[in-house]
Amino acid sequence: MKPAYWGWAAVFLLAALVPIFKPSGYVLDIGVNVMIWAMLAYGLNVMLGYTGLLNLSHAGFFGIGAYAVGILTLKAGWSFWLAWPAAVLLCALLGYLLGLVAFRTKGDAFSIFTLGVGVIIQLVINKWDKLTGGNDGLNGIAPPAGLEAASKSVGLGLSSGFYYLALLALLLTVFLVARARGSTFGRSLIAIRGGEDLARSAGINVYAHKLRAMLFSTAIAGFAGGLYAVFVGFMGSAVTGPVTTFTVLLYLLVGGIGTLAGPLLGTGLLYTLAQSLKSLQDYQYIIFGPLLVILVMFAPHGLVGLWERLRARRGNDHA
Amino acid sequence: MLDVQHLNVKYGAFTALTDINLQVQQGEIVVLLGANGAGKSTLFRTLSGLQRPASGTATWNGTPLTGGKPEFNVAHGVAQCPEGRLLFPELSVEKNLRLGAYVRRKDRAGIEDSLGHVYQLFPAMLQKKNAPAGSLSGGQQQMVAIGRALMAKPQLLLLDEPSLGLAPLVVEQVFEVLRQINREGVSVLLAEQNAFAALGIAHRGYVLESGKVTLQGSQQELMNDDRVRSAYLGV
Amino acid sequence: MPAGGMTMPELTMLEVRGLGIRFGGLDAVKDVSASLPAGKITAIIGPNGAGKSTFFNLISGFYQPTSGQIHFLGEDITRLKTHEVVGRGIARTFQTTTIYKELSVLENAMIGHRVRTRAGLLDALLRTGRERQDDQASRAGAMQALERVGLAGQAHRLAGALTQEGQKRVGIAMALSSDPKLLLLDEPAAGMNPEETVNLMGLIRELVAGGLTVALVEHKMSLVMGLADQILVLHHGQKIAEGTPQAVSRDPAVIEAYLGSHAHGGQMGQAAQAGEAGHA
Amino acid sequence: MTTFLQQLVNALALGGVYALVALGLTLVYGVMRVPNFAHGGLYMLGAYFAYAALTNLGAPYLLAMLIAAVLVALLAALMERVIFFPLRNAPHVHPMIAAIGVLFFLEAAVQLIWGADFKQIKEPVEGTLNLGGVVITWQRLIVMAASVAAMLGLNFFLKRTLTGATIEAMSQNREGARLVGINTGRVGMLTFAISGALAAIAACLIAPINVVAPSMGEVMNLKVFAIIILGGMGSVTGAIVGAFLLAFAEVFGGLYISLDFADVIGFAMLVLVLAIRPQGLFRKGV
Amino acid sequence: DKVVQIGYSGPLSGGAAFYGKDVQSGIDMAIADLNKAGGIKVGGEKVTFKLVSLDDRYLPNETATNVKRLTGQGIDFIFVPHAGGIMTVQPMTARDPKFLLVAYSSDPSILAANNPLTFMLPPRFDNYAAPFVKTQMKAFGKKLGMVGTSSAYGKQWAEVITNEWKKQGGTVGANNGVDYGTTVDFSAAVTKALADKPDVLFVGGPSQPTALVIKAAREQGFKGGFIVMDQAKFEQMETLIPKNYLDGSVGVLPTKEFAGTQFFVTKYQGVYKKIPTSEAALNYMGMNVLAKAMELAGNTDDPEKVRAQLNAAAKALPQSKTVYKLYGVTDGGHVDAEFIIASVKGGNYTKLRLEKTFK
Ligand SMILES: Nc1ncnc2c1ncn2[C@@H]1O[C@H](COP(=O)(O)OP(=O)(O)OP(=O)(O)O)[C@@H](O)[C@H]1O
Ligand SMILES: Nc1ncnc2c1ncn2[C@@H]1O[C@H](COP(=O)(O)OP(=O)(O)OP(=O)(O)O)[C@@H](O)[C@H]1O
Ligand SMILES: [Mg+2]
Ligand SMILES: [Mg+2]
Repeated sequence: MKPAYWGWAAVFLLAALVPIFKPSGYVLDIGVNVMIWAMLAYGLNVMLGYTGLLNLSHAGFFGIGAYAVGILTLKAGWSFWLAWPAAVLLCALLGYLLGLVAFRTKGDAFSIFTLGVGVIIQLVINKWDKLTGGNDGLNGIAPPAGLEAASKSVGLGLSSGFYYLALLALLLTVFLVARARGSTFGRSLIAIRGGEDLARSAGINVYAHKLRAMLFSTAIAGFAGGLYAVFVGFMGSAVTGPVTTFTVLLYLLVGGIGTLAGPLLGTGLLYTLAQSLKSLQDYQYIIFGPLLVILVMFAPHGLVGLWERLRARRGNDHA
Repeated sequence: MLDVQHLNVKYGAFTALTDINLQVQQGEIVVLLGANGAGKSTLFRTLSGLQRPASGTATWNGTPLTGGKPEFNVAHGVAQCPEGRLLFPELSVEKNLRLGAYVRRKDRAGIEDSLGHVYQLFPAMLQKKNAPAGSLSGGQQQMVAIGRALMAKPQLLLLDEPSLGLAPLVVEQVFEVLRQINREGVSVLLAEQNAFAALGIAHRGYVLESGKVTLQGSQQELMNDDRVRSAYLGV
Repeated sequence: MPAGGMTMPELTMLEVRGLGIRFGGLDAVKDVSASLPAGKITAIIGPNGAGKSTFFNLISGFYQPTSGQIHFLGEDITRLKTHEVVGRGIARTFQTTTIYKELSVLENAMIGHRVRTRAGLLDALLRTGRERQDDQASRAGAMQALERVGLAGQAHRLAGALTQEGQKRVGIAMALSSDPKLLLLDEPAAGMNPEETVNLMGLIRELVAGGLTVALVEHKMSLVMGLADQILVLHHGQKIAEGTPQAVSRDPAVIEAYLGSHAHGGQMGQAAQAGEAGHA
Repeated sequence: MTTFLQQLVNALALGGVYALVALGLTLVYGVMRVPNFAHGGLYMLGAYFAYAALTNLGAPYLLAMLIAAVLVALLAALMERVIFFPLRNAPHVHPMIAAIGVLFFLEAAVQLIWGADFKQIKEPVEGTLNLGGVVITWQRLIVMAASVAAMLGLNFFLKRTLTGATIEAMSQNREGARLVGINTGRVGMLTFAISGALAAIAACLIAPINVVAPSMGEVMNLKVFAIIILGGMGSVTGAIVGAFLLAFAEVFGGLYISLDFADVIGFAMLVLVLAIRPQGLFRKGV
Repeated sequence: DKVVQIGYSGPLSGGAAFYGKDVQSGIDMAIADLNKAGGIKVGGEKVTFKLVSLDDRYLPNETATNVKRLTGQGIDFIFVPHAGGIMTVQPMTARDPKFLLVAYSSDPSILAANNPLTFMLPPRFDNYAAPFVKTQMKAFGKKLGMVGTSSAYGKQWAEVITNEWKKQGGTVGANNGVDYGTTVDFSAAVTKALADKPDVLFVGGPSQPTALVIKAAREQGFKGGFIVMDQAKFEQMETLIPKNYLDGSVGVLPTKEFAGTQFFVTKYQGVYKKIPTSEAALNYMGMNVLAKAMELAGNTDDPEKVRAQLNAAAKALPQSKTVYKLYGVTDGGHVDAEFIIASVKGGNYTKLRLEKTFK
């Protein structure tokens, strides 16, 4: 195994040990939140980090996935285990359809186009009372069938059950994203990021590749969303808008855009940081805002970039 | 007089120029020869103030050029037609040219005059004067870049491979113009791959190899140097 | 316009008829008909803004022509997308060197090979046999192309760290790794000194010897006269002359519009020598 | 019929509001391509500065506006120097995220100083104009007039003055601009200062017909960014047309379809226009 | 001595911060008062309080995270001021660790959940409908126009008023609700509502935008009456628009107009330099009732025991601590306090009689 794999194995193994120490519900809650938002960040990274396109409707697909799970389980009586993959498929399909139109635009226009789409998705969720519960949201989304029983059987609570479910989902996400990145397909995405015209003249079918990247990215968003809905047990439109996309973008940037560890690192750091600043109330954004600016300015390649630079410097010192 | 003394320039850990000593006298055309990656553009960027040297000095008539402020250097009579052209792609050709005269913006009549000269030199530009510079062909853009540098009416003109992408006929015209403005008293430092043509109009020249000056001399000396003949003149 | 006294029994690689494109009010290329014989080098020359690069852009599917047709090995490719054109076997380089500077030389070349592979997202996610084969093929194809341009030794360097000339070679390697039949080179020698130009000429000759057909745009008459089997002269978007180097360089219209004094002796004479030297 | 005319007037007034805010952003985003998401924050800050000048200093309205414009201009220039200038070579998302950080900071700071409660700025010119049943307040008329005046002024500045050209030049090629002798540092700060002043003036004019709240900038932000893209990057005329178009879509969409969906209709129009003309309305395809 | 921590999760930043801050100020002031008076005595021990506030930006998922954090810190009493958050965390009250949810929202569905550990402070808003409708229909006519805010709460209000108006024999125009938080100019919505020539307009959201809606309606020539949702406060609107614009409105009586609230009002103004609304007043009351219930239960960490004493505590407190006249706490955990609605005429408030109240 390459050393990078060892790192990942260690991280996931350590994470898997957490519930055994019976931490408070809050710690597990943070853990699950970090994992879900990190998954969303991985989805965004496929678009922004690998393909070079900023899709600002990303959280909309998170919302669609979450609402699909909520509605299918609450109103259609589906099992979560069926509703979840269905939500992923729905998001992939919708992402593909959006791409068909959105990829007519480029650069900033693409971002604003998808911003418009993101706003529309959120507003439609919010206004379509009959289906989505509108402003009231969907309440009482039940935990996945069997999750509580399974957790109990190994002497853990439901929170731990959610924790392991999220961990598995994250593991799968990282695994698939890593595979995509290292593939022939992934290299073509990088080419598109580096220069669309050049990629085209090198013979890459840019449009088709972008569509597939979009589909993959929105599928991941839906995957995260579906898990989120059952985890919180409530779904409201507030988290489905561009503000959430920007938040995740921030996680991504702080972690390191276009890197494999970046989304997880950035989400882990920023989410827990935001949590710990919360009790500062009025002062939280007085600190958080400038902190963002400083991070962007002094660690432009995110935590991963910072780490690599440090390592490179150490390497030089030794040499 | 342009006076470069013990100039060292680095990109990070990589040393691009080592201990460069070089002079251009008032009214002189000096050519800079060198293979790809020898450091010609680096020297030009340094003389324009786009790049700060690690050590050493460069002065124009006593004014230091190494302050890292290109606007200062232009204001003191040193203009460059840079590698990569650095045009304003969405502005019209004419606006690009007029901005070239930014440092003498008070001199309205003079600017119109220079504009006329540039259009005379490159009639193709007159036809294209309202087109965005980015829509021009490669060679046409090169013409705009040369024209823009001329618009500043510099005392020292730095030209980094001005003939790049120009049709042979136009190259001839450009060199003719250089000779002409030089006769009007403008000093010229010229980097050229087209060494034959460049040496044809130059008074003196330097050869740069891997960031060091390895040879210098008058036009005749260089023309007759075997190494120069084989490497740069293709003889 | 009939081919200026040329006999062409050879196979025709590419044929354009009545090709034209307008930008706003400007005919950048107008009513150009020409054919590129297989296995030969065709040079396209003309004043700045004559429409040479635009002509390449039309052939490679970058621009959609407003009139005319393009046939490649008998097939009409006029309306094909760029990637489809590359897929058929036409590759190109750009006038100003465009490569992926932040990627390695090898990766650049591998990107050029993408058009010959078929593995998609699903193959990537499931790591199918096709994915593994394609990955291998990309590497092999790319290395082969790098060897042809003499960059195999620098495969793992960052492309942006190479000299201008090295980067030009990367561009050519990228085009070559798509395994083309026809290669379009836009001012490949711009910014090169005579020595490097001679090397480039050698490279191009080798490629042609290996079965490739080449069309190139160039202002360096040394290279054009030393290499071209056939020359096409464009002026104001239109074809004004066509024929062998000797014929074209004596054409008064060409001399007046483009060559100036270079038509007789001067640099051209020497350059031709240089070209021969390189060949030997 | 009166309803229709009244809605027409409403749409014009709303368009004026959007246009005023968007014009300040046109310079830094449309021309300089800096995605300054803090623009909404500057706009908000302008309103609070004016509010403070009015209530704490007892300044007259116009003086309050001037004070706010100067203060915000200074702050914007400082922001350029400290944040955006160092990030000039970074990819787009970097300055964008930094700007969001600034926005967070400004909102929190304002809330800390002035509290979370809504504030109100009194209309400097009270009363309404009644045109045969169609009513418009004087303040809204002022907003409309100001937006058109600002557009003409800005267009003249950018297209006809040398300083305007230097801004465009710098945004397209910073090194090139320096090579012709433009002091890009000063031009950058100047551009931000003008943009900030425009934001503050917009806030002073609009605040009397709305409320002053820490989140007032956030509400505008997305819309004005959309407007600039809709009109076509770099086009001042485009920005103002985009603003009125969005206002018309919202008002008449609300009238004929459903008010509940007015925002959806606005953004749907944006998406539709971009799908058909990806480069925006007033920008030639490149 | 013992310090009991009280939790609070509400919007402290963003567009709804003003609301979360108002709620917080009431709890804060009650705790300050209690502590200054030497705290309470529980089992002979002196107990003081400390408020632990967390921002949730009005997002239910954030509320849930905050509640987990607060209970994790051993906090057993948590105030939440919005229906979405309340309903999301209601199921968590009974899980381990248990906590008492002090709910500040007048949404009746909070009570419908029959949660044994919910303590709901404000009166149910469906109480307002019948008297509001009756008064305005009689005074102005049978046609109602709708321009309320389109928040969850606003929509519920609109529904209740619409049904009641129809029940009493009136006609209701299309719902022209707009989001009071994000709408830049209300003119268009008002114009559309007025196109139906209504006699009465239903308006309401936060006070300031509501005032702007009323202003726009008056400027466009509307002469009828307003039904004002309880979120908007007359006492705040008065300061923003000409007082006569409010003539002919019905809404909740300003806190300062209630009998016996002067003490609270003066004190609040002294501390916070602004007019207290029912947000501050009811939460002030809620915190006092909670403290008293701990005293009566002789316990500060068992939410169930404290919950059992709420009714007795409410009855035991003087009005200086409850602001409003308080009758008790229902079995369902709902505060039973006096609440008064009023109509405005010539700048004066006329109290309206309530026939029946839901508890
Ligand atoms: N920004 C940079 N960072 C790192 N190295 C650089 C940078 N710019 C140039 N170099 C390196 O410095 C050396 C000199 O480059 P320079 O561009 O000055 O050469 P040149 O003589 O102008 O060559 P050419 O004929 O290709 O224009 C080269 O090895 C080049 O790779
Ligand atoms: N996208 C475009 N929009 C508008 N005009 C264009 C565009 N592309 C090219 N042109 C114009 O078409 C003409 C031909 O340009 P082209 O680049 O083909 O010239 P060229 O023959 O390659 O010249 P050079 O030798 O200078 O590279 C020029 O006048 C140019 O300004
Ligand atoms: Mg160079
Ligand atoms: Mg060309």
